[in-house]
Amino acid sequence: MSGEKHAHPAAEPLPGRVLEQTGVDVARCYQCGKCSAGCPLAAEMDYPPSQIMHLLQLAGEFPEFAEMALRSHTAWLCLTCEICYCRCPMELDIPRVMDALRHEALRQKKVNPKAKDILAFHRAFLDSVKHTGRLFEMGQVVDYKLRSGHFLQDLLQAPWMFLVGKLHLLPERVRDRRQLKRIFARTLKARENRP
Amino acid sequence: MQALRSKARELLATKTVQVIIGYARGGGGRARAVFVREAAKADALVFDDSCQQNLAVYLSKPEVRKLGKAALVATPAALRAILQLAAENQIAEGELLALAVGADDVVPLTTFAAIEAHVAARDGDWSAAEKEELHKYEAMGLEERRRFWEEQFSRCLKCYACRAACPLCYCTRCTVECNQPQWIPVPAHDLGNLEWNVMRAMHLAGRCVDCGDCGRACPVNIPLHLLNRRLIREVFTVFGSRSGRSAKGDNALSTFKPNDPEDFIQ
Amino acid sequence: MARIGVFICHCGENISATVDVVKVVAEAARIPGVAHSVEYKYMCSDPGQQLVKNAIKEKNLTGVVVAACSPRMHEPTFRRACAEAGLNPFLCEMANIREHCSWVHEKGEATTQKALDIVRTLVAKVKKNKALEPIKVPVTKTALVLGGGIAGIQAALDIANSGHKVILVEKAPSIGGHMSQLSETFPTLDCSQCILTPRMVEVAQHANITLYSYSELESLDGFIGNFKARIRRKARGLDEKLCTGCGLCMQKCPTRKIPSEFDAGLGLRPAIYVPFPQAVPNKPVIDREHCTYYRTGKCRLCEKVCPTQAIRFGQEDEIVEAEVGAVVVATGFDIKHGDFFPEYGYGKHQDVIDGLQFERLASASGPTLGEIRRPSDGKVPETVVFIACAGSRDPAKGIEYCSKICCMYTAKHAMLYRHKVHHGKPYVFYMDIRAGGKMYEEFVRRAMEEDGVQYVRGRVSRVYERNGRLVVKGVDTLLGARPLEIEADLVVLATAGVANAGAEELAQKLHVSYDAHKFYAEAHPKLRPVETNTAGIFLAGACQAPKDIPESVAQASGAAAKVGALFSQSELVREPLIAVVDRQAPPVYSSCVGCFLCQSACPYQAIEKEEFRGRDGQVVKTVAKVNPGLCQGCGTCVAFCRTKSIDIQGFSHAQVHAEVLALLERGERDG
Amino acid sequence: MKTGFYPGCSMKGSAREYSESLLAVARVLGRELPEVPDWNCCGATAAHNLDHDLALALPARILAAAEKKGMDEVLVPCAACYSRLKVTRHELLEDEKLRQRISGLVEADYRGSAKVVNIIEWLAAVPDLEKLVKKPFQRKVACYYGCLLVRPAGIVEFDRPEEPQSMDLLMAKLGAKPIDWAFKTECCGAGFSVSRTDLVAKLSGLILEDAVSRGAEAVIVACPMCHLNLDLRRPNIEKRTGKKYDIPVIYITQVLGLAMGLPPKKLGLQRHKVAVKFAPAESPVPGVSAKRGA
Amino acid sequence: MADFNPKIVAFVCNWCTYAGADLTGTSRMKYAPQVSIVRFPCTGRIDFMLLLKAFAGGADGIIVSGCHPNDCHYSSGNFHARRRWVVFRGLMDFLGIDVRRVQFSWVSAAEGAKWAQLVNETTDRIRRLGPFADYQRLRGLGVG
Repeated sequence: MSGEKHAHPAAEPLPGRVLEQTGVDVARCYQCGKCSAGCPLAAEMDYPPSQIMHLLQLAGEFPEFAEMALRSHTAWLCLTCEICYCRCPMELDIPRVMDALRHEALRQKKVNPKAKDILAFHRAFLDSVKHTGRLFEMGQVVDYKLRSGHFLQDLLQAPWMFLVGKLHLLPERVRDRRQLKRIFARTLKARENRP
Repeated sequence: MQALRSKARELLATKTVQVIIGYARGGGGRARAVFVREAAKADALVFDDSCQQNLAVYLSKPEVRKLGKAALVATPAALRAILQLAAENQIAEGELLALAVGADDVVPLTTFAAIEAHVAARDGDWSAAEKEELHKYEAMGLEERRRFWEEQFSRCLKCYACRAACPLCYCTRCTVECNQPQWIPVPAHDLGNLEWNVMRAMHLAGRCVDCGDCGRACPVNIPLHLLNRRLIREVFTVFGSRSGRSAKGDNALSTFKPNDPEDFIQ
Repeated sequence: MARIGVFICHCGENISATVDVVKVVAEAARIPGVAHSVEYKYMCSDPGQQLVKNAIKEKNLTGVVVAACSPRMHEPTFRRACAEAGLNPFLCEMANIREHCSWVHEKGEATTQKALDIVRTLVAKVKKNKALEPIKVPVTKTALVLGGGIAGIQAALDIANSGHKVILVEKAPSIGGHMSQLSETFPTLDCSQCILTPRMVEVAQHANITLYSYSELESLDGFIGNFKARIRRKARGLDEKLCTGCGLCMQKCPTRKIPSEFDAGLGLRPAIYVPFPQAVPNKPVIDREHCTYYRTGKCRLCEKVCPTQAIRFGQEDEIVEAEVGAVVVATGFDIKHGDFFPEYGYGKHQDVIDGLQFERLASASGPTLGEIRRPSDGKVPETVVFIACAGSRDPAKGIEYCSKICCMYTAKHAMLYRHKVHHGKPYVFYMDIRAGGKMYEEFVRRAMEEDGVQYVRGRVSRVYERNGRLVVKGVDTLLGARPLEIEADLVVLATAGVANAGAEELAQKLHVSYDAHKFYAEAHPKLRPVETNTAGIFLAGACQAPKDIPESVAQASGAAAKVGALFSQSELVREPLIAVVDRQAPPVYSSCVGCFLCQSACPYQAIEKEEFRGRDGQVVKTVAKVNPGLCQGCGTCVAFCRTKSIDIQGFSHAQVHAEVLALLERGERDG
Repeated sequence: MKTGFYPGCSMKGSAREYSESLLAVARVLGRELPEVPDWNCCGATAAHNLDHDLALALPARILAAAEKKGMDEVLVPCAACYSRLKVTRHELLEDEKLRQRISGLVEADYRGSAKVVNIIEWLAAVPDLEKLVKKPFQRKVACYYGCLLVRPAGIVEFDRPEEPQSMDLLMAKLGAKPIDWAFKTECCGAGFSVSRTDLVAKLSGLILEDAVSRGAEAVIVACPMCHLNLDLRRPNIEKRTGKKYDIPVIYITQVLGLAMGLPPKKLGLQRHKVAVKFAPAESPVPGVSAKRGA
Repeated sequence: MADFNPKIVAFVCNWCTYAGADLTGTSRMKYAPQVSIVRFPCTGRIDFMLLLKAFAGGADGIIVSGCHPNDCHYSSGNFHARRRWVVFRGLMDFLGIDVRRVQFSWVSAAEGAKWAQLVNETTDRIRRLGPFADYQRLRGLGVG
C-alpha cells in the first residue's frame, strides 16, 4: 500500500499523507483554537496545535509550511493527553496527527533538535522492550543517560528507589523474545531504515 | 344431516329465507352446490366431508341475490368469507343467515356478531400438515423455488377457474379485463401467467379467508392456495391481523401503524 | 393521431456540456408521434417560450414535452406558455434532463442516451395526457396565526389591517414571545418592551383579531382555503370575563418561590401569575403543578381574595373549532439549554449563564431591575467573559450551523454591561464576527472602539471555579495561538438558537416539512421563502431558521402579504391533479364494486359513498366518489383499486403504464 | 467470567505497590487474577510516538495471548497501559484490513474477544463493596483521573470525559469525602517524567496546588505514571513552585486496602516518596519519610 | 459482468425523493447513469403491477423511494406503501424471485447525497446479480 510512497517522502504532499495515515482531514479544521486553549503544553510549543493544523492546511501548496510542521518541537512535546481531541468541535483527532508528524519527521530525519532528549528517552525505552520484552527501568535509565548525556539528572533518585525496592538490578524477561525482535524488525526498524 | 334438513325445511316454510344455498349429492358421489327454494326439496341437502366448496362464493352473484334472502350452509371458511364480504360492503346485516354445520348439528347464525363469535370460538392455527406443506416450499433454495413455480405456471391456462371459485373475487371488472392499459397480456404465456398469479395473490393479500378453493378449482393442479397462505402468514406475523374475523375490520393493507417494521427499507 | 412537440433546452451550458443535444433532437424526431423536435439555448427565456407557442400553433401540436430542468422548477412556466398558445396546459410535460441527467453524469454516450430515454418516456406519457380543467374551491377569508411572538404579532396585525379576520394562537399565558424578554435591541439599543408592548396592546384591541392565549393547536384538517382547526384552550383556572387583572390573587398566593420562565429562571413567581407586568392579556393563570390547592387540596386563597370571584379551580381545557383559509406559522425558536458543555460548567456554576438570562439581568423589568448582578451572590461582576458560538458551529456538542444572531447580541451584551458597570472589564471570545446587516458592523465597531470591549479571537477550552471566581482558559489565535487565562466574575454563553421542542410534532399536524434541525422548510430557498410546500401554510420568523427582529418582522409582513393575495379572490383555482372514480351509463353506473378499501386508505377522508337508485327508488349500487375539494391527489387509493376504477389525473394508469412501456422499448433495443 | 491480569512493566518496578495492593485486595475479595501469559510491554508513549504499527502490535500480542488463554476480560490497572490496549482493540476491530496486518505481525489471529477493563470498572463491578469496609477512609480526597482513563471518550466509553464521577463514587463507598476540584482530568506530564522533568514539575505542580488549596488530604490515582510524577517527582515540583506539599498520593487499591483494614505494609505504602502520615496502624517506614527531599 | 450495464427503474415520489434527486443534481454529485426515474405524486400511488411491468420491460433492478415516515407530503401514503411492499417482497421471495432486485428506500428532499449513494449501491448490487435473465426469458427476451 503506502510502502511505495514511503520510498519517496515527497511523493504526496503532507496533508494527503496525514489523511492517509490518520484519517484526519485537516481541511475540516476552522481554526477556532480550542485545542490550543486547552493544551497543557501550548505555551511551551513553537506552534500550538491549532497552528500546526493550519500549517498542514497550507502545506500542500507551500512546502515551507510542511517543513515548519515536520521540524516543529510541538510534535514531540505533545503528551497525547487527548484533551484537544476531546474538546474539538470538529472532532479532529489531533493527537494522531501529531503521531503522524513524528513518524514523518523521523523518516525524513527532520526531528527538531530540541526534541533530542524526548526522542532519546523513547528510543531507550523501546530498546529495553526490544531486548527484554518489558521495560527494564534501571537499564532504560542508564541507556537514556548515555543517549542524552544527562548523567547527573535522576541519579539522586536511584538509590532511594532501590531502598524502597522500586528499581531492580536485573530485568524481567519475556520468554519468546525472538518474536518481539521480529515484531520490531518488521515495524520500527523497517521504517527507520527506509531512505 | 337430519338436523340440517329439518332446519332448512323450517326456514323455507316460515319464509324466513327464500333460498337455502347448500350441498347436494352430485355425480360420482361428489358434492355439488344446490339452491333449495321449496321446503319439500330440503331433503336434497347433504353435508359430509366431501362438502368442501366455499358456498359463500355465490353470495355476490347477482342471479343468486335475485332469489331473495338466503340461508347459507357454511363451513368455517364460508363463515369467514361472509365476514370478509361484509367488511368489504358486499353484503349487509340481515341479508342472509348462516347455517354453521358441524359433525351432526347445525347452528343458525342470524347476525354478523353471531358469526364473529362463532368463528372466534373455533378459530385455530393451521394443522401440522398444512404448516408442513408451506414449509416444504420455503425450505427450498431460491432458485429451486423459482423453477418450481415457473414449471407450475407454465401449465396455467388462464381459465380463471381459481377466480370463479374464490368468494372474494367478486369484482365485476377484474384487472385482467382492463385493456386500457392492458395490464396483463391475454394469451397464456409464461410472463402473463406469472403476472396473473402474482396479481391474484396480491389482490387477496389481507383478504383471503383461506378456504383453498382456488387450488382445488385449478384444472391443472397448481397449488395456488400456497401463495395466499404465504401472504396470510406474512400479514399475520408482521401486522398481526387475520382477514375474515370481523364484519367491520379494516383491511390490513388499507391501514397502517406508524411503527410498522421497515428493516428492508434503506 | 398524436402530434407531439419536443423542445430541448441547452440551459446555457448546463445541459449541452454533457448531453449531445443535437443528437437527442434528431433521435427524438424519430419517436412515433413526434411531429416537431427542436433545441434552444434557454427554453425558459421569452424567445424560448415563444418557440413553443409558435410551434403549437403552426404544427397544431396535441402535446408538448420540454426537455430541460426539473418540473419542480419550470413546469408552471411552460404550462402557462402552452395555455397562452391555446393548448391545454395539462398536455405539457417536462423531461428532467438537467437535475436528473446532465448534472449528475459525465459527458458521454451513456448520458446522451439517458437524456433521450427520459424524453421518450415523457413523450409516451404525454400522448396519454388528457386536457384537464382547473378546480375551483371557495376560500374562507380568515387566517390562523400560530405563535404570538413578534413575528406572529406582525403577521396578525398586517392581515387584520388589510381587512381580514385573524385568529392568533399563543401557547404561553401572554403574547410577546422572546422579544418581550429582551432588554435593549441592536443596533439601535432602543428598549425592547417600549417598541413591542404597544403592538401587543393593538393585537388585543383589534376588531379583526381573536386572541387565544394559553392555547395550542390540536389538529388541522382540510386544505388551502378550507382548513378546519381545532384549538385547545388550556384551563387558566379563572373566568377571563370576570377577571380584571387586579393582581390581588398573585400578591396573596402563598406559593411564591417558583422559578420564573419569563426571567429565564433568575427570578421567582407565585403559582398564580401573569408572566410579566405588561402581559397581554393581563390575566393570570394557575400553574397547577405548583399550586398548593392542586397539590394538597387545601388553600384556595386566591379564590377568597378575588374581588370578582373569577377563580375557577374546576375549569377544564376547552376545544374550539375554527374554519380558516390560511395558516401562518410563527412559533419561533428556543435556545439550547442544559449542560451540553460540561467544560464550560453551565448548570454547575451559577455564574455561568446564557444569553437570555443576561437579557433579564440587563432588563429594567428584570429580577435585578436592570442592574448587572451575578446570580450566585448578587455581586456586581468586575470582569465578564462572553463566549460566542457556545453550541453554534459545533458539530461535536451543539449544532453545525451558525445561529446568526449571537454575534450581534453578544456585542450588545458587552456594551450594555459597560454602560451599566463603567469600570467593568468585558471580554468577548469569538471565532468570526458576523455583522452583516444595516448598521450592524458599525454597532460592533462601537462596542470595541467606544465601549472598550476586548475581543479575543479564539474559542474557550474550559471554565472552572477557583475561590469564588471563574477561570476562563482561552486562547488568542491572532497571537500565535497562545493560551490565556482570565479570572471572571460572570461568564455569558451565547448559546445556539434551536428549533422549539414541539416543532416536529406541530409540523406533522400541519403536514409541512422541516429540515434536519427541525426548522420548518420553505418551499424554495430563494424564491418562495415564506411558503411551505403545503399550499395555504406560510412561515414567519425564527421557526424557519434563527432570525433577528427586523428579519422576523419582514418575513411576517411577507407572509401576511401572501395571505392577503390568497384572500383577494373569493374562489381559489386548484390544479385538477386529483383522483376520479369511473362512471358509466346505467345499469353499470361504474366499474367500482364498492369495497371501499380506498376509503380507509385515504389520508384526507376525500372518498365518499354514492348510491345509485333504480326506477323503484331502490338502491341498486353503492360506489366510491371523490370529493374534489378534499382530495390532494396522492393516489394512494389508486394503488388499492383492484378493478382499476379509481384513477388519478396527471398520473393516470394509462400515463404511468405508457412511461414504463417506453422503458421497455429501450429494453428491446439494447437488450 | 475469566479475568486476566495485565500488570505492565511499571507495576513490576516503580509502581510495585500498586500491584501489591491490588493483589492484597483481590485476595480479600476472593478474586483470582492470573497474569496474561508471557505478557510484554504495551509500548506506552514511546511506541506510538515512533511507529504506529509497533504501537498496535505490542498491545495486540498481549491481547492475543489473553484471548488464547480463554480470558473474557483483561484487567489493566495502569491507566496508560489501559489506554494503549483499549485503543488497539478499538482500532483493530474497526478496521478488518488492519486487524489482519497486525495479526500477521504478532503471529496470532487476534479476534478481540477479550474485553479491556480498568481498575475502576473492575472495582465498581464488585457487589456491595461497602460491606467490606472495616475502617472507613474518612479523608477529604482529590480523585485524580488523569488523561487516559476517560479519553478519548469515543474509545474508552467509560466515564464522561469532563467532570468524571466513577472514582468519586468509589471513594465515597469507602467512607472518603471526594472534593469538587478543577484538575481531575488535567495532564500531569505523563511520559516526560525522565526526559522533561521540568514540564512534569510544572503540570503536576498545578494539580497539587489546586488539590491542596481545596483542602484535599490525599490525591487518589489509578496510574503509575501519575503517581511517579506527583509522588516521586515531588522534589522537582517543590523546587519549581517554591512551596512544600505534604499531601500524599495514594493508589485506589491502597485506599481500598486501608479501608478493608489491611496493614499498610501489605499495601506497599512504605514505598511512597511522600509519607502517608495519617495511615492507620504502624506508621510508614521511618527511614523513608526522613529521606524526603534529600 | 463488469461491463454489464444494468437497466434500473426508479419509482419515486414527487415531494421527497424526486426533489432529493433534484438536489443531487443542483449539488452536482455524480452517479451511475443506468437509472431511469418515473415520477409519482406519492409512494402510496405506486401500484405493484408497475414493478412487474418494469421487470417485464427488461429492468434488471428497481428502486422504490419516497418520504421518510412522518414526512409524507400526504401524511400517510408512504405508510400504506410500506405495508404493500412487505407483502410484495414476501410473495416475490416465495416465488423464487431475488428480492435484492427491488430496493426500497426513504430519501428526503434534503438527501441529495443519499440519493446518489442509493443509486450507486443499487447499480453495483444489480451488476453483481447480473441481468434478470430468468424474468426476461419469460417474455422471450433475447437476454443471456
